[in-house]
Amino acid sequence: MGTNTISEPLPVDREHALFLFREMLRIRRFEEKAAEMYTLQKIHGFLHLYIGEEATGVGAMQAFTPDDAIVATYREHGHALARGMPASALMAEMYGKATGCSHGHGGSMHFFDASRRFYGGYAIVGGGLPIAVGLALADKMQDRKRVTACFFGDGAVAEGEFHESMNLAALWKLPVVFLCENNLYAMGTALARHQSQINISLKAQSYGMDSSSVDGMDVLAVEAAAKQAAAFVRSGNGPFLLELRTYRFRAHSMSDPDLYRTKEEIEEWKKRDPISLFEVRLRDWGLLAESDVAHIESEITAEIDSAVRFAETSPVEPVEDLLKDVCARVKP
Amino acid sequence: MGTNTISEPLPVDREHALFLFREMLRIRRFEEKAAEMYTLQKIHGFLHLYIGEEATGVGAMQAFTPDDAIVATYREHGHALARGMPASALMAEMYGKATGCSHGHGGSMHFFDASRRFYGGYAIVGGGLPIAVGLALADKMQDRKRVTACFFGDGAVAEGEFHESMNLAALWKLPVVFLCENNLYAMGTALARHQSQINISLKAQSYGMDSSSVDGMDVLAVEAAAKQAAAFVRSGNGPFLLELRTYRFRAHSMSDPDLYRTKEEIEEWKKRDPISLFEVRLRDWGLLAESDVAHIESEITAEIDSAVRFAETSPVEPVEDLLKDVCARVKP
Amino acid sequence: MTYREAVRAALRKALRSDPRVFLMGEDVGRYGGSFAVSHGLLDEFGPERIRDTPLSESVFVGAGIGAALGGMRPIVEIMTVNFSMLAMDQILNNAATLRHMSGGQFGVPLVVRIATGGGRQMAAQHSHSLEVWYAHIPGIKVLTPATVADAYGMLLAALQEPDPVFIFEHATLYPLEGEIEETAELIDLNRAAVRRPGRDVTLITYGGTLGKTLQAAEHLAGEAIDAEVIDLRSLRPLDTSTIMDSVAKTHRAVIVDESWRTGSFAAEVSAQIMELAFDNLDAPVARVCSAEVPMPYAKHLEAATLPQVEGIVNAARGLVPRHG
Amino acid sequence: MTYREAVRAALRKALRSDPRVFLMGEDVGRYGGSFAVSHGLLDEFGPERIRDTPLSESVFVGAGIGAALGGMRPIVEIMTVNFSMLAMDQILNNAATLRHMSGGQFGVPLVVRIATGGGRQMAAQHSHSLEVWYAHIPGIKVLTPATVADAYGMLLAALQEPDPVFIFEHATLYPLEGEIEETAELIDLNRAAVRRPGRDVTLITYGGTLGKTLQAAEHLAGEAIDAEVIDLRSLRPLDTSTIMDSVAKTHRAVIVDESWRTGSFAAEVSAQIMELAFDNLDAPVARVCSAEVPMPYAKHLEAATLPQVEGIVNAARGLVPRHG
Ligand SMILES: Cc1ncc(C[n+]2csc(CCOP(=O)(O)OP(=O)(O)O)c2C)c(N)n1
Ligand SMILES: Cc1ncc(C[n+]2csc(CCOP(=O)(O)OP(=O)(O)O)c2C)c(N)n1
Ligand SMILES: [Mg+2]
Ligand SMILES: [Mg+2]
Repeated sequence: MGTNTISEPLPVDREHALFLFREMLRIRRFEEKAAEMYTLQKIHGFLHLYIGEEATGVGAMQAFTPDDAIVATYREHGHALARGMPASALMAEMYGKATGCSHGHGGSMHFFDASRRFYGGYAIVGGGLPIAVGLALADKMQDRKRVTACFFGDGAVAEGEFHESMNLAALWKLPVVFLCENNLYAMGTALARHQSQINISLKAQSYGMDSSSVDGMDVLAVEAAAKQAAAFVRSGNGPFLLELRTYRFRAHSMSDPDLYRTKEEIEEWKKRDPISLFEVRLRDWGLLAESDVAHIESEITAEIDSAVRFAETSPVEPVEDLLKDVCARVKP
Repeated sequence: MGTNTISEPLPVDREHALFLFREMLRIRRFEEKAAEMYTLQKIHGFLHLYIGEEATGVGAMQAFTPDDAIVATYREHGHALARGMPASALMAEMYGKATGCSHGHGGSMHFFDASRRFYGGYAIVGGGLPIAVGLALADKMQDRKRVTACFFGDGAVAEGEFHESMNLAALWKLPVVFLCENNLYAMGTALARHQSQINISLKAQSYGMDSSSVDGMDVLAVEAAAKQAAAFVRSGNGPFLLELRTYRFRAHSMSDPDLYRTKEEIEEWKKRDPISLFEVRLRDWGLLAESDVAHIESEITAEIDSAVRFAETSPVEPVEDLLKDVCARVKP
Repeated sequence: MTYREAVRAALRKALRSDPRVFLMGEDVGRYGGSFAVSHGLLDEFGPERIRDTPLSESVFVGAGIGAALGGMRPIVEIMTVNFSMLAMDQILNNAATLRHMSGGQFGVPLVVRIATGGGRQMAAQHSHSLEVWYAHIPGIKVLTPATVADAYGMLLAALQEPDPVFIFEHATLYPLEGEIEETAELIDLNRAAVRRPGRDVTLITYGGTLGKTLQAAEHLAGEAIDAEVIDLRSLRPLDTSTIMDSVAKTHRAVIVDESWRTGSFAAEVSAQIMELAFDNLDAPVARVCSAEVPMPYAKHLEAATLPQVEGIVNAARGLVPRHG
Repeated sequence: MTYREAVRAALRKALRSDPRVFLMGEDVGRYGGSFAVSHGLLDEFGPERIRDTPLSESVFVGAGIGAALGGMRPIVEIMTVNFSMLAMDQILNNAATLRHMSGGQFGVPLVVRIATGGGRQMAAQHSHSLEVWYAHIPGIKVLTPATVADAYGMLLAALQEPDPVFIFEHATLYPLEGEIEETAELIDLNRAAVRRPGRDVTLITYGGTLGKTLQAAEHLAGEAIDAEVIDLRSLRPLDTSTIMDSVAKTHRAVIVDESWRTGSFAAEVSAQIMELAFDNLDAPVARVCSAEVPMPYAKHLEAATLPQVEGIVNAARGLVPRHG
């Protein structure tokens, strides 16, 4: 039994707590299935798993409304699911089917969903930041109160596009929440081998931008920090840089031999698995029973199995349509 | 008569003082002549004058030995002269003659001199910084004790290449002295309109790099600061960012209508003309007599007149040699 | 009115008629534009719609893409095509791919204006013609207005396109005098124009070399060689039928293109004539391009690098003797 | 030995024999190279000579240029040609211009290795073939090793060049098996190779499509069409004489090129055949290129985008009937 006593109120209500727990678990199970399907050669190309980082995407996404815009990277399964994109459309995309969220044109790295203002899936590291700046510029010029959430990794911080985007967003006070998912590695290159200054949130100073860092393994802490950042940006103070400190449990991609870090290091971090950590706290607080977990697991299994069935049985886009989406057919 | 009394030693000896004074004046007169020749259509293309900024180039150049490397921008007449390149070769270059320092291939923006390790003359803003980083990398890998001086403007600070270069130089502790000549404008865009954080030396923090700022109108202060920076870098501490605060008295280039700043602002700054300021102090200190100035002026006039004669009478490169320097003719 | 004024007039008209339109780039505002194209627009439309950017080609082009995704109608100005290399990632990997990559869910109605070309002694970092690289990219349109009327009309038409349009303004054209047509309907971006009809040889060009090509045609007329001059106007899409109709008539063609010869757009046109009009050819298609050298500063060297009237005349002459 | 091992063997040999040589790029060290090309080199040569860089394409390519100016012999690896867009400024405006711009005072002995091409379902930001853009640039050399022997020999020869050399390694070739020749003298970088002699039609290609082209030739042989296959090997400089000699014999040619059709390198080759061998042609030169679409992810769509054996065979067949 834990430190909390009846006297102190819990930091989260049961419904929301179970929701966050379920969201993280959905992502975990979805990606485990994706990895399985990759080894079965149902999925090809690059597959970058988010396993271990679920708390950052799930926690952060709570700060954004359906009106807000999301810009992500090639490691975006978690963001897409947390944004509400159906698992079936994502699985079908990775199968290269016409029913995929990008009609099979993008695959794992390029998820899109106009109806949810999910602007993609950018696989040129740093390439999504200028897009986010532009989306925010459009909102500002049209006096919309919405914000743009821009996710990127620690490796992207070294790119010139990070610097140019931070400066322009701050200079023009644009409503962008920059969310750096610092998992300590850019592929095989450790943070200290690609950043001369490893404190990423400190870099906001160069742009007169506000920033903060948070434990990316604690979903409640991430949610709180992201809501603060989003509120700051929403009320017209300009952009904000939030560093989410996390860790990637799996290899960079399915083709990564993972030679650059020790098993011990990975095991150490797994002790801070965001899902287990949260599960323990919820049990601690008496918000989660054994039966709840079993129930959630079975619902998720059902959802993912049907996503796989959907992907398996969906048609592919006819080859005749190869050039259909290169340019618009009719002017808008 | 000034604040100094015989009791206190002067900060500079007469010979060196006259040298610095002469160097600044040479640049001023050289550029006045270049502007004249431009209006006479002897010189074409872009011509960017350094007038007003002479103390930064002259002061900074004192910190570097012939073994060190220099990387500059399209506004490099002052740096080239201060580095010891003959006025005749520079004037001939602007005339497009074969005797020019770049054989007439480069013009005003692209001065080069291998014998003085003057690596150019880069006209893509920010484009010289990666080159400087590479020169320093070569020195470090070959255990040479020399450093690379990299001059650039405040506008370059917004470019991604600045960010990438600062990070890599600091990460690998490379011997680069980054010299930012902050003249408060990038063409017609004032510092506060292109930088969200206008304190440029502060930006070094993002890279864990040491930095400082100095009054770029005070040649002795610049010299001292540059020598400090160079010594720091030379002794293996990695790169250093030195911000030189100055002002451009002339338009950005000969084709600039100069609509973006007031005459008053310019006049205010002209009161801090680095050459007059220094002249007053030297007289003050009793290091400079009326006759010295007249003598120096006449020597400079003679040098520049002969540079013009040289340029006028020099041959152009034969058209048959057009492709001669595209690739090396023989392997080294 | 000059070419410069025509572009400005089109900008002004677009800014007045569509609140979504704005202009963004280096020194487009207070400075008045490095080629004075946007002079005066800041006063009329204010800093929200005439945006001076920092020196950050990648982000201001990328922000143009994002703003277009967000419902605006951005016009981005890149001072010189050499600088556009710094934005090439955003152009190739984002602007051109987003519609297809998203399965048609997103479009990027962005217009980018880029000054291009040599002839002003700007040397090796300010003088090239890289239109052919842009024309290689599926998903975008590439326009090369060579007349005052096109400078005006193409910009307005480009602003109605649902996909990214890149407009190349050859820097030597800005002082060019001409007329614009104030018509309600938009001009057709997909058609090349026959600028001079002729029977003996087809001279095909675009952008900055149209003037030299027309001069060459006049000169050839003096030698009783009747040259037809085609201005491609758009490199992507390319109007092949106008080219092939002309070649079917003249049976010979010279392509004049300021870009370096190897991998020039002239090569593409030559290859297409080969593929579509081989049996109509009485002589091999010739190319007049720039010499393969980074642009030299010296006037005589730059002149020797660029296509010139004499070279065009000689190339045409070289084909015609084979005739009849 | 595989193509991957051949590149590694050349790297190892160069690193052992020349202290000025070093390798720099993203994840070339601890990760072992994104295509495992440099696997093991960090252990043998250490982090000073096998340098993992931050994600900063512009500065690590620019630093390669600077290090070359400073007396080193850098080999820079760019993971994928699409990423090289981020370094295009350094490549076009600095690497290619410095020798000429400086009046011949400076040279840039830099080697850049770039993985290129499609066929692995990497979609629209990892799969293109932009060799033609590089081949357009004066002042550099552009190599496209298509065999294991060339993967080895060309890298070693490139390291003796006084100017920048860009080597494009098609990512599908890394597992290719073959032999390398351990010769003292360097291989000739300026000659194309006839990979299969033939009389009826010349199939011209380079890089990743050599294999498909040879398969097509075998297939054509079954139809009694004797195809000659030319591997260009170097796109800049281009060995036109080998091409023209072959066309003089076969009188017809098909160019196979994985890049997008418009502005492809195939267009340049076609234009040159037009200019240098027009009278030898019995049929228009044909091109087999990639469809003009950002590379789709789905296997069947990617296959439909890329040149395939069947398309090459059809193109060749289309020319030969005209014969005799
Ligand atoms: C411009 C660019 N360079 C290199 C790559 C290859 N690459 C893909 S992901 C990656 C590491 C990115 O690390 P980080 O930004 O920390 O994101 P993470 O993968 O850790 O989530 C690299 C080098 C790329 N996709 N784009
Ligand atoms: C990449 C790039 N973008 C734009 C330009 C056009 N341009 C030339 S100089 C300049 C301003 C540079 O300002 P700064 O770096 O402060 O140097 P200064 O001219 O003040 O010495 C601009 C915008 C260029 N040469 N390169
Ligand atoms: Mg990371
Ligand atoms: Mg400045």
